[in-house]
Amino acid sequence: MENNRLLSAENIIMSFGGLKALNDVSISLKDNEILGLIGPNGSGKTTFFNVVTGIYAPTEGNIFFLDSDIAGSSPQDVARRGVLRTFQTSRLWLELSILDNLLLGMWMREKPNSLTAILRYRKVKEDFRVKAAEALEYMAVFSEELAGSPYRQVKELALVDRRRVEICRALLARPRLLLLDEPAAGMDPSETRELMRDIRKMQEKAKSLGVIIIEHDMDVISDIAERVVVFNFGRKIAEGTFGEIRKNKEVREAYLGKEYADA
Amino acid sequence: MNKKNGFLPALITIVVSYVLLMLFMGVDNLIISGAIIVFLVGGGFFIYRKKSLLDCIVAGFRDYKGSLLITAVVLSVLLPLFFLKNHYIIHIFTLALIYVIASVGLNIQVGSANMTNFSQGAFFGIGAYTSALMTVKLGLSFWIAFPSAVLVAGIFGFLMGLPTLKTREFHLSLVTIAFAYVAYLLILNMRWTGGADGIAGVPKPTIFGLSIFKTVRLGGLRIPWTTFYYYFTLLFVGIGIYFAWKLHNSWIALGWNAIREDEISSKCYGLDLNKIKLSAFFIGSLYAGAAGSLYVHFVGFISTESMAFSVGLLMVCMVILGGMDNILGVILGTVLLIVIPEKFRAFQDFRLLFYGIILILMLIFRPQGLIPKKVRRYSLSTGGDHGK
Amino acid sequence: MLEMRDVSTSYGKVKMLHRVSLDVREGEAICLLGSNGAGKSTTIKTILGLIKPDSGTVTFLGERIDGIKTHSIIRKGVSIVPEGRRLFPKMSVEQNLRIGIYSDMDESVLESMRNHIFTLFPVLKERKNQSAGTLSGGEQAMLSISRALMQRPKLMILDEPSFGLAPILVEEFYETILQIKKQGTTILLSEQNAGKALAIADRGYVLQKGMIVAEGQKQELLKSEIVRKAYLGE
Amino acid sequence: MRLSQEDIVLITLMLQLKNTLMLGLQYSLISIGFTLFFGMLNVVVFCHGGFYILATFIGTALVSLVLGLSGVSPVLSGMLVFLMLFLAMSLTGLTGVLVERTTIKPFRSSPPVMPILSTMAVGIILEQLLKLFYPEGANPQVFPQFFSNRGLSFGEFTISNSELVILLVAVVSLTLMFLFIKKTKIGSQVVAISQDFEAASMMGINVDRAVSITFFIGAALAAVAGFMNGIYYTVFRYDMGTIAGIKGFSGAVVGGLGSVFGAVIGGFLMAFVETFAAGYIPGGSAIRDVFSFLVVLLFLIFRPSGIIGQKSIEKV
Repeated sequence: MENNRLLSAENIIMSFGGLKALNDVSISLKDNEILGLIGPNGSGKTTFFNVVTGIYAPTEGNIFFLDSDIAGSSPQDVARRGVLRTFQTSRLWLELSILDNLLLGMWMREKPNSLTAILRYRKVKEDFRVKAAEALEYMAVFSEELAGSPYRQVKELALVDRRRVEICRALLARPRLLLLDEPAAGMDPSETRELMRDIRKMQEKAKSLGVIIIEHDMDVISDIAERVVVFNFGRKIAEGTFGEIRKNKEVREAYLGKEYADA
Repeated sequence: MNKKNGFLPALITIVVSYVLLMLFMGVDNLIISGAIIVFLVGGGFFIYRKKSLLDCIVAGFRDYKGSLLITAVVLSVLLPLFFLKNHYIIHIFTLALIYVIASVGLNIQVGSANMTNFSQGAFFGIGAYTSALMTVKLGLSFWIAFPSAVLVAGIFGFLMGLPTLKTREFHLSLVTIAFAYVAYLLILNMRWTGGADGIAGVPKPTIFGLSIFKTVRLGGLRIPWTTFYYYFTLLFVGIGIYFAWKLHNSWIALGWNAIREDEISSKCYGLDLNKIKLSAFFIGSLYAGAAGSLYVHFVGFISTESMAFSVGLLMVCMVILGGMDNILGVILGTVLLIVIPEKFRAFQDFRLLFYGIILILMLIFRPQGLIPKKVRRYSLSTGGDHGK
Repeated sequence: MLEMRDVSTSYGKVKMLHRVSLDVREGEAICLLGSNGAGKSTTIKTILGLIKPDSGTVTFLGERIDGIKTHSIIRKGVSIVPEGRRLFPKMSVEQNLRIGIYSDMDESVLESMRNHIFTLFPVLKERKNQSAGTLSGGEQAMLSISRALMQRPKLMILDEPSFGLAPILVEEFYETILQIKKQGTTILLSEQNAGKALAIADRGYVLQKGMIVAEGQKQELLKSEIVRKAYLGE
Repeated sequence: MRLSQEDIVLITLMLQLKNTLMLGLQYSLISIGFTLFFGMLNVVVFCHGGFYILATFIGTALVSLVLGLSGVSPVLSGMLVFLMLFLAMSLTGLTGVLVERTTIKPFRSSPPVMPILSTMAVGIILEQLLKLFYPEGANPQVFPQFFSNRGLSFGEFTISNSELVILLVAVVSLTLMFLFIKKTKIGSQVVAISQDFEAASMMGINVDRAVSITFFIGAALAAVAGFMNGIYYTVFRYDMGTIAGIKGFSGAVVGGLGSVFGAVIGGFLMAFVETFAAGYIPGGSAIRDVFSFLVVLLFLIFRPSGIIGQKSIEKV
């Protein structure tokens, strides 16, 4: 196996009953790479994320992350190894504040313990102060406004802002691999551009961070992804740079239909 | 904003409610008591409707925690002095304090972590029985029995937590209900627990070998022993709340909240769900054990009546009424649910009916409870404090 | 036939739709385009009465339908092929077909409708006693559309019908929709797959962030910047 | 006549089996309600035991009324008893509908803890109201005997007439319920709703009406169980509902929440454990519930989906 492989999913099959949501899918990712994952709705992209993050155990296949096989591990384990994700319909802790959500993102960097809370309260408080400052600093990269109102409950936020908080939360967990499930859904083009710029900025800052991004907006993909994988009907139908993908007939068909594929 | 004038309204709110509560308990006239209740409810509703005043009071509570806390402590300390002639009322307030400990513990599960536990009454009973058995049968001192009771209840809480790890919501509730019944039936049917007769003659605690819980006369003043037990309990309540408050502002409580809001998300951020759930069960049961032990040494007698399923249900009512995940609210809810029905003893039979109706009304009209949970605040070094 | 005027909806404190207006005229096929999260499903759920609008009106055949219950709306002649198909997995194909039938429908009409469907999709006839959950993806899609057809709708709404279908099946599926249109049923179609949808539609609307950002005849939309950009980055 | 040792063993066994049958039918009837309500709305109706005991009390009142009529022929009074049973079922069923409308529907989109608590509260209220309007209910009440004690005898083992009657009624109502679900239009709508609530309404099903009908049926079945309870135990108290409800819920969970057939199996399993623990374990009678709850715990740990239930895949 190559040394700079961050993730290598090999021949993944995920079936639900008779339905194969993923059919013999292999994807690999180098460190510091941004990979775009595209395909029509229901083509298995999110299922792939669920398999990698341990929510589903794959029916067949191996997933090597930093050289250890994580296929079938629990979500907690996978997260602790450094694989973090966002969700298609954002899954924040809704009744909690922006800041609480961000702090919880840093849970793994803590060793939370009820006894410390009682015996070393001062230390806990100080720790929270430091962590909160870091969290808000990260948040400010995505949105000054959100960082300026850390005590707003996330359930009051517009969907777009929730996505920002969610990405920020994932980054605060110091991931080695970040899986973004349609981070720009529901954003307008300028917001999307801004978000992609921020993600890139964060990636550079993190030094070693691989990103897989599911996105429908081709602008986003062409802009950010170095390599693109295309899914359709649970299979990988193409792989390459965006330029190559664009010319691929099968891909055009999947998106535009036969009639317009040649237009 | 309202920082300048927040203190006074908050202080007035506390003092007025306190005075009304004292009057309520002190007068021996059902009509006046009823009038006070109406006044309290009406006043509360008025404040609730008048947004600016409410905000002002809330801000006062937020910004002047220290001085208001001292006020509250002073008022609680003064409380028995109004009722030296009527030691029954002190008895009621002591009971209320004991239940406060149990419901603050239950709040960790029901309020913070959304684990609907109906068996807090059983843990209360386990604590009480442990303490009673150790002092009556083994002749040990309260100071050994109390910590043992706390720990035994905690261990049982932990054990009950184990089968709930794979379950949620109604399955979890079923586990707690089953546990409550099993504990009740076993204790009722075992010989060494006294069976249906219970255990009587549980001694009062002694301090350095001195029995301080005695009625004393100071000149013409007769101070009933309950007064001292009230203070004794108040001390434990103080410690319990202090710990609960520290926990509430720590990482672990954040973890409880996280599993309340979204378990899948929590898993994907590396939160150890088992550990977090078990800690909530363990710590909550410690509180129940402490309350049970204090109860049995106060009343001197324990039977399975005190740990029936309805006791656990009552404790859930206290948490809901006061406000889930808000310690202050839970204290308020508990005191109200213990104290108010006492005044209407003529309607003793309606007591459970009253609890049921209160619970339903709260769920429909104010599910967040009298005092809703607050967003956690941290001391921020940067100027990020302009949040609402 | 269907008219939405300045409809705004929200979920809790979060705005979902912002003053959406659209028209569907009798016999037309209209498509609703937009990426995930743009508000297509919310629009459809609002039409169906599953979400109550904060403001604005929805009328169907000249009658206001905002604020009335979903099942009454369906009975006025709207039927839906929901996103993800939403069959009743443990019921048989036959039962799935019959579930949306109301008692006031004539049994002989029903019978002929059923036969029509079985000639349209012979495979469903073969599997009529099999439970819906065991069908293949394509068969499920056929069943879902048949279930809506059984109600003999005046307006058929399809929410992302190509979801999870193999490309070849998508072609077939759209062929079917075209057939249904030709037989006189009005169609409202929500799709991400712009090209496919526009191929059979007369007109379309493009949603973004809960607002209509473009609308027009199919040719106009096909040429429009916003559509081409969003779907192939050209 | 002296009985041999073997005879005694056999008769005891027969007796336990009869007890299991009678109790199992009761629990099954209650469990079905839990499973139906849960299947449709994803809520556990904790006051279901309240419907059961309510029916026992209504039954007592009505049957006493009939027996109080003097000069009525036994045949007529027998028929009147059936009428009263029907009346008790209807009244309880209506209570079920009322409870759903007032305390479950408002929480349809709230977190699941809300309906748990609200139905728990309704349970308390029902129980307390019984106590209030029927003050003697605090003491054990005697269910009026409306049939002679004679019945079918197999040697020393007898099944009394009233037991036979109630057995018949229970089996008939179970069968009717199954037929209703399988054969009627509303029945299939109920099934559809329990598979996908929203999709059902999108298909034009009047979900509110179907929910009400289900609550009527569920509560009416609990009423049959409550009637059985009166006849079988002859003595009852106002607070017997809670534990019966919990048993019924346990049966539904053990059988697999959401499956009607599972509820019947679960109900019988609970009855079996309880009766045989009481009958064959020394000192087991007083703590027989401990054994049934242990069974529930074992299921929750090792097979939370129950006997019939399928593992659900969590949606992300």
